[in-house]
Amino acid sequence: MNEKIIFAGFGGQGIILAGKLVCIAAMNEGKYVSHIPSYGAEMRGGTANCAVVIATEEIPSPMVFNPTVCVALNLPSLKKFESRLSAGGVLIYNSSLIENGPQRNDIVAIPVKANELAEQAGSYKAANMVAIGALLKANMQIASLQAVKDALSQAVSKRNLSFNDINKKALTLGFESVKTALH
Amino acid sequence: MNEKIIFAGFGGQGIILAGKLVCIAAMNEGKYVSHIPSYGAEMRGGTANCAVVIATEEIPSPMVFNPTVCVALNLPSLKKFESRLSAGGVLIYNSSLIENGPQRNDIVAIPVKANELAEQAGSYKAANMVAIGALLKANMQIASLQAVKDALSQAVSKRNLSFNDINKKALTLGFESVKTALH
Amino acid sequence: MASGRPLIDKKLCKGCELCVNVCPQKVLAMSEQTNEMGVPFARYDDSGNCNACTFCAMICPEYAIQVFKNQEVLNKG
Amino acid sequence: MASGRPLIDKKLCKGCELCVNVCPQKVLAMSEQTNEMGVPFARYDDSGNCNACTFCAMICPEYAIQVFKNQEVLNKG
Amino acid sequence: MSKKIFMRGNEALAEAAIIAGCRYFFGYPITPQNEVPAYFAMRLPQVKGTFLQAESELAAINMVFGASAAGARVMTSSSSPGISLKQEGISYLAGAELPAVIANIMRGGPGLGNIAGAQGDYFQATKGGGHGDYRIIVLAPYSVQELADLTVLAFDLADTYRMVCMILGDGYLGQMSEPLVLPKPSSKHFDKSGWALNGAKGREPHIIRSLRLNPEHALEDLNVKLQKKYQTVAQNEIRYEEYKTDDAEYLLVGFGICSRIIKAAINGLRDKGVKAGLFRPVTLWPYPYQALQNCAKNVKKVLVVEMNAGQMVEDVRLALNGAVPVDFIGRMGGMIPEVEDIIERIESYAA
Amino acid sequence: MSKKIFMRGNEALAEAAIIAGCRYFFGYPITPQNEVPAYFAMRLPQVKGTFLQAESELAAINMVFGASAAGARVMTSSSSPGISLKQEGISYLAGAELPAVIANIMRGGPGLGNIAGAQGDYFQATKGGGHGDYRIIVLAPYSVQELADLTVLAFDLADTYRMVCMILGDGYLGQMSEPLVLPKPSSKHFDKSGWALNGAKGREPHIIRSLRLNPEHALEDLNVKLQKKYQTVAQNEIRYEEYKTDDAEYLLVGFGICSRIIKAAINGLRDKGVKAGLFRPVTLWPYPYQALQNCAKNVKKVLVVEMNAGQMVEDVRLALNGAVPVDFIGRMGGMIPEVEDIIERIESYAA
Amino acid sequence: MQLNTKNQLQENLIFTRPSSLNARPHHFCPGCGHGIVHRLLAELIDEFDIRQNIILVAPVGCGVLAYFYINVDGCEAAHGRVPAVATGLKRVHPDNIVIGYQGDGDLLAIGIAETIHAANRGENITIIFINNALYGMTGGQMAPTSLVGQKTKTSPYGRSVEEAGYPLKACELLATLAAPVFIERTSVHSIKQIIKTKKAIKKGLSNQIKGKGYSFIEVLSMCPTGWGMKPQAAVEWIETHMVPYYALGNLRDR
Amino acid sequence: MQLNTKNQLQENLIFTRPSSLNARPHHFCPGCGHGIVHRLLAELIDEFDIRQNIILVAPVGCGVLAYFYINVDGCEAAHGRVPAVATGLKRVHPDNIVIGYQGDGDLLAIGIAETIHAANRGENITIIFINNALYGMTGGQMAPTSLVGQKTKTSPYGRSVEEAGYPLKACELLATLAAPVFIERTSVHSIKQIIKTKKAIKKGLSNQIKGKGYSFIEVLSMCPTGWGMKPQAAVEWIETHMVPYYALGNLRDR
Ligand SMILES: Cc1ncc(C[n+]2csc(CCOP(=O)(O)OP(=O)(O)O)c2C)c(N)n1
Ligand SMILES: Cc1ncc(C[n+]2csc(CCOP(=O)(O)OP(=O)(O)O)c2C)c(N)n1
Ligand code: SF4
Ligand code: SF4
Ligand code: SF4
Ligand code: SF4
Ligand code: SF4
Ligand code: SF4
Ligand SMILES: [Mg+2]
Ligand SMILES: [Mg+2]
Repeated sequence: MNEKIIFAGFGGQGIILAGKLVCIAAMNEGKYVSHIPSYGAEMRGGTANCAVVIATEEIPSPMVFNPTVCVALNLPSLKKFESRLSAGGVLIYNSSLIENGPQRNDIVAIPVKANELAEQAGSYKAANMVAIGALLKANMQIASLQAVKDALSQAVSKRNLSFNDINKKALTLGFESVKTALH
Repeated sequence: MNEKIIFAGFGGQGIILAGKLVCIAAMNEGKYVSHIPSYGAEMRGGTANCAVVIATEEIPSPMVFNPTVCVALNLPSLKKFESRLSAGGVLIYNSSLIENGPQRNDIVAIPVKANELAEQAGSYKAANMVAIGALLKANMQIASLQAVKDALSQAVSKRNLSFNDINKKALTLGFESVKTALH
Repeated sequence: MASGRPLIDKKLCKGCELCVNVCPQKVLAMSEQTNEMGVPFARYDDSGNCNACTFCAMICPEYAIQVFKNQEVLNKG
Repeated sequence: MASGRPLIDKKLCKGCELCVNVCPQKVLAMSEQTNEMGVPFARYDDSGNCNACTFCAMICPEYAIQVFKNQEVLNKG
Repeated sequence: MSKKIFMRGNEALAEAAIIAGCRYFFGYPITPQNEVPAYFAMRLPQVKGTFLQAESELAAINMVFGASAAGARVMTSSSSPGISLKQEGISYLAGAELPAVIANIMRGGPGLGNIAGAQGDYFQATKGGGHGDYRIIVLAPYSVQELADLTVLAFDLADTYRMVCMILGDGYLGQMSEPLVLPKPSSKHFDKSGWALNGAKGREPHIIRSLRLNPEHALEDLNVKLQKKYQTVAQNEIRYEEYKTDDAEYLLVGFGICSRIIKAAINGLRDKGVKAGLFRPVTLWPYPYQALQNCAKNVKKVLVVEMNAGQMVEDVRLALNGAVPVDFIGRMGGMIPEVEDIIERIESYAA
Repeated sequence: MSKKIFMRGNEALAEAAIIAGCRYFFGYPITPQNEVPAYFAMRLPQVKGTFLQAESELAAINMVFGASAAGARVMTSSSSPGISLKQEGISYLAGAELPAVIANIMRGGPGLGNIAGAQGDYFQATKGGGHGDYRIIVLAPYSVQELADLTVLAFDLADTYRMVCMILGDGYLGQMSEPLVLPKPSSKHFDKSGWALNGAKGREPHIIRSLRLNPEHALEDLNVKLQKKYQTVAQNEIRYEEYKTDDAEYLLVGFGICSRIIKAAINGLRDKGVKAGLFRPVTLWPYPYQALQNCAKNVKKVLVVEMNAGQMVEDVRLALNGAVPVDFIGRMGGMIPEVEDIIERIESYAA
Repeated sequence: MQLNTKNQLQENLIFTRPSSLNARPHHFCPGCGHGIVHRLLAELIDEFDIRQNIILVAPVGCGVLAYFYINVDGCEAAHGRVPAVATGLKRVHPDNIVIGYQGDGDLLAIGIAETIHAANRGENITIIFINNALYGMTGGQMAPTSLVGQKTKTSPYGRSVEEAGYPLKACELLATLAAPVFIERTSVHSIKQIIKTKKAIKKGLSNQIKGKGYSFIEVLSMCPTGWGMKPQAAVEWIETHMVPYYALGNLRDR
Repeated sequence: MQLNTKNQLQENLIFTRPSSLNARPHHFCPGCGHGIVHRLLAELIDEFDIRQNIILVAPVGCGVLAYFYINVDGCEAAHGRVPAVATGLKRVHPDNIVIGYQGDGDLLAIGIAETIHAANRGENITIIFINNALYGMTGGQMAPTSLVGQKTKTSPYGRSVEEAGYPLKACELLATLAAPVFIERTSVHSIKQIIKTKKAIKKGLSNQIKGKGYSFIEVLSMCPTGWGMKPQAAVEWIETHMVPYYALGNLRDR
């Protein structure tokens, strides 16, 4: 396995954390992982994304030009990365904010009502967790849901630890929202 | 002709000017000339010297490691350059300040009472001119006494032009103080 | 008292709420909806109570607000 | 009035004349001779009029001056 | 095996420095290395160290000068424009033979450029961006693990040779997180009592300086001494990695993050049956000229890949001295060479 | 022939700049170039120009940035440590494509070093002391006359290519006086109205900057443009001198003041019947690689002589690419290679 | 004037975007004070009708794109060097209006030498100084103006006087110099202060137009992102924390 | 005490070279104020008996060899960076007495940023500042402290306020900062002022010994060479030209 994943969304949607969380979970399960945030151009606001590689062998290049998986939490992100996704790739997108899904037919598009499910879990801020949940179901090789839940305490800063119950709920809701696992 | 001349003395004895004056005179007579001051080591006080080359052909190197002529206006200068003088070279030294002349036998040593003759010309400051005068007599190829006198107005800064009569007198006194021309 | 209305360009609004807080007439509020950037934008409540003081426009860092004032003009008709 | 004498190290003297000018007793002067550096150096006139005020030493930038003061000591003999 | 933690390059660099005994950090914010000072600001007070945000890069490098002269392990960190500002200070450190570690987490230039990772400062680091004849040791890590490991090494090298040792990374490496086994401190002890400043108690005064006025050749003497030292470093401290070079017909050369792209390309090429290998200098100065020459003995062609307009390629040419043709791929302004482009270029040689 | 005057290098530099139309000078004192600002301070007010002593080299180079952005002919001058401080600014000038002339009257380094002439900043000048991939044109005069002539040329080159052009001299050259025929101004006219700043009157605003954020490859585009420009310069602006190379068996290579020592040595060698010649690059960047290669075709050995630890010798090696053996003599710290040492070395080859 | 029943009401646009502002959204965070100051400056450029005479020198900091938003000739300066670049520009074009725009890291940390010397020379330029008590662009590090106890990325335990000294007061520092003709500190956290800010910048520009010399306007400005606050909280933080330390008002007006 | 005829006169050496001065002639020009300040500093080092505890940071300027003349641990600093180097030293060795010695070009031109920030941080160091109204070492160029109208190599027509502004007053500038505990301006052109200079430096050292913080002593100092005057004329020039502009006295003593 060598999954190249892009997480993308607004700054503030917890994109970087999402990537980090998945990495730690996979690392704890013995996989090779890497994570590079796109750290903006000394610019404030705008979109954020990070490139994550999860692999069973050493990772030569941590860069992700053509992701195999993309998690898009808002429309600009979807627009930016849809074309870059490799054929057969998986696109998980936040259908709470994105009305029209991707145009391409050679990819697997999975809409997730991330905002709604996050609210349901207890906070609209947990949309990133919902998306991760969906990702874990869509591709079961990346990491187990339990591993991700366990990794929360490592990934989240101390002052946000109190949100972890909500986060776990959101992860589960996202996981369950996807009907069939692809891998 | 390719004379490599070192002028040396205390800062304040007009060493740099002496070299410049000889250069301008020789230049005006159609010779090739170059002049490099030793510009101290971001240090105040101490000794000063400059390296002058006067030649009838283009000057490849303006540096003077082993001078053919040295004009030493004080003792430290004599000590410093005596050993460097090339064999057969000419050493003109200020016997007003230097009691014991050079040790070497393979050079031509010419003592000049530069301070006394300068006072005689009108100012102790003209010791450099006395030395030049002596130099011009010792080596008649460098430049003519007249050319040097003519060059004074080019070499000396405006506010010092009024000293030129004294300077000319000092040049003459120096010139006359040397009995026989060597070249 | 003067009257008028603010015109808010919701595309430019970044949802800072400064206009809402500065409005002396309390006629501005944040929309429930979000704009393209994903943020809730400021709305005029259309109450007619705007006094055209321009405070909202003056403090808006996004130049998202224009203000109209109802002014009397000589009826030359 | 106190008395004493300055001791000038002529090798260190750079001939600035500051000591000469500062001496309240006017007992310092520049020598006609020059030292190794070629400058005339300061000299005490040996008049015995030095009051050991140390001004000359205080202003000398070359640390060229030491000052002795004649002080009474109990004659224990 | 020690426990792996997941850490960002910049933070791994800072933590490794603390492990190495660095207790003084002077720096000035600049993207993409801001996590370095932030981490030190948080951690140094916990270990009784001093973090000081300087008023500028100039002040920072000169505070480093002072702390190093005082005998401390000290470092600073910056990114391209900030490193340019430190050049005078680096030359002074070199002239005064003071040990110090400097990290340059490079970004796109010239000028303000952008903040993406880049490798445009290779020349500046290896040939001397400051004035005069001096050298600094330059280490080019290519993973978070190596970044941490080389940081510990950097302090030892700096102290061993009383030299500046630079960690030359780039924005991608600094921002990247990877699993990391924290490095162990070296057991080496460095006695600085022979030269460091702490008040001339019961000994002759120590003077730290690069000024050399008298006699005439004092400065040349210093330079001769420095050059001898540099030769020793060049003999002892060369480091590099070879990857699948044994049977390679095409040798790729790259450093830092860029060599990971190259590895991916080599894997791709090998899959296609093309025998390609990687030579990766870890020390950019001293440069592994001899090792590279040996490694390239049997190859048909060398391809250098850099994230710049072609800088290390000059050292590759110097190493090979005309023996093997050298080609170059470079991307600039924070762009990253693409695996496919590398593969294509190598394939074009066979065609 | 025009009248010869006797002038010091530093002053000839300043007067030539004024002849070239330079009316703005921003600088900071440093030996051995102090006569440059002093001369400008005296002369510029006479020609309605502006001399401003900046508070530092940093301020000076950034004032140059401003004046150049305003469309003026402007220069600054300094010596080694001061030039190190200007590296960030030079990179910014390069990134913003602003023309400017910078003189580096080199002294002995590293660090404070001393104030004697030296050539230790060759790498800094030619490979880029600042960050990022950029180039500056580097001219290396070897006499007062050439210093003046190249200064006039420098302004034209800077304006032609919107680049920094550096005059790389050394303390000896700056301090040396020689007969000089004042150069003539060039008749070239440069229209800067397409980019210079003077208020967007009746036109779109001009922006002078090196920041490139969007789109992703904007900075790469800038760099590609810069690299193309540099190639053009390399094609058009190579300058060098050959001296007695026609039949030379031994080729000496040197630049600046050092090549005069070499000439003296060659004369000495020729007197002894040894066929030696000099190749003297006048442009250090672009470097005359091809010309040197051609020139060295039939020689037995190349000897590079520099007043540093061996910097240009790398470019010589790159030029010859292994075709001819290359030897090196260097003196450092303000010392000057001696004619006898050069002669001896060449004679040793024959032995 | 008496109300005249014959008159009728008409809607007039009394507040709109200044024409010298480019019609593009800017990159500032929600509630950022930079946006307000940009608008004020653009309004004044319109009012003085000097758009075609301006050269705007932008800093490295969140104001880095000022020339991208305001439709005038623009010049970048390296971090901290705005006053030097402005000096170069102004010396060549004394008739252009040269405006320097700087943040507190830019102006008081790395660039304090250039700031003091340009002010001391009395360069005929106008400097607008955005004091937001930290480095915004690089993600919220301590600035020379960060308040005592203020937590930032590089003062995670709060700015300590022992380690970092007291926050620097730019206006008070410059007021020790003889040359500046105008020095004032305002803010953009309230309507009253926004109006004062505009007036101060106006004075700074008119001074330059008249050739009077160096003008300096310090503006306290919200940085909700750097401060980790909602915009309204940032507004209040200026009132409760910054204003007490950075006294608002004019220090010089010649 | 009554004179006792039984007592006899004895010659006592009441003024001699301080032992912490190396027995070598220095490079200063005749009449240079640097030499006087060097001696005062050395005397105080003797008096405090702290020779073995000092780290002396020398500038680039005529004071560059201070550590060569005073027999203590010495450190070079790049031009203008004395305060930064001193900060690095002091942070590592808080128990050493770190003394910075700087000229006016060094401290107020290229190094003004480091000066202000070290002062503002209240670094526990002592700065001795030699104000000789120009750059001595480089041959007499205009300094930030050169007086209006003063002719130097780079102000051949006299310093003009329009071009170069008014001379900077270091003490007054630093006195706007909260942290410094001691700021005083003295001179070495008269015996009275030499005594005051010694007292001021003494206070600066004792402050540091007590851990009180930053002390700053500005000393007006003759530069006969740079000023193109005989030493005595230089002494008088300080009295007639410098003192009226640079008021002598204490600005802070906490
Ligand atoms: C030489 C250099 N050092 C550091 C930086 C990184 N840098 C960019 S902006 C900035 C500070 C911005 O803070 P400030 O001036 O207060 O402006 P703000 O963003 O707060 O408006 C820094 C340190 C740089 N670009 N160049
Ligand atoms: C970076 C740098 N710039 C310039 C110089 C040259 N320089 C040496 S000393 C000096 C100024 C000395 O003046 P000041 O600080 O007033 O000391 P003084 O000699 O008058 O005591 C300068 C500019 C230098 N060595 N390094
Ligand atoms: S103009 Fe005044 S009253 Fe009207 S909405 Fe704006 S702030 Fe409120
Ligand atoms: S002030 Fe402007 S940006 Fe903020 S909420 Fe109101 S309209 Fe939106
Ligand atoms: S001690 Fe006083 S009285 Fe005696 S020589 Fe010196 S200055 Fe004059
Ligand atoms: S003060 Fe010192 S140096 Fe000057 S003349 Fe007197 S003894 Fe000589
Ligand atoms: S970081 Fe602060 S100053 Fe910068 S744009 Fe955001 S709010 Fe404004
Ligand atoms: S130049 Fe001036 S400051 Fe320097 S040693 Fe000479 S008199 Fe003293
Ligand atoms: Mg700020
Ligand atoms: Mg001075």
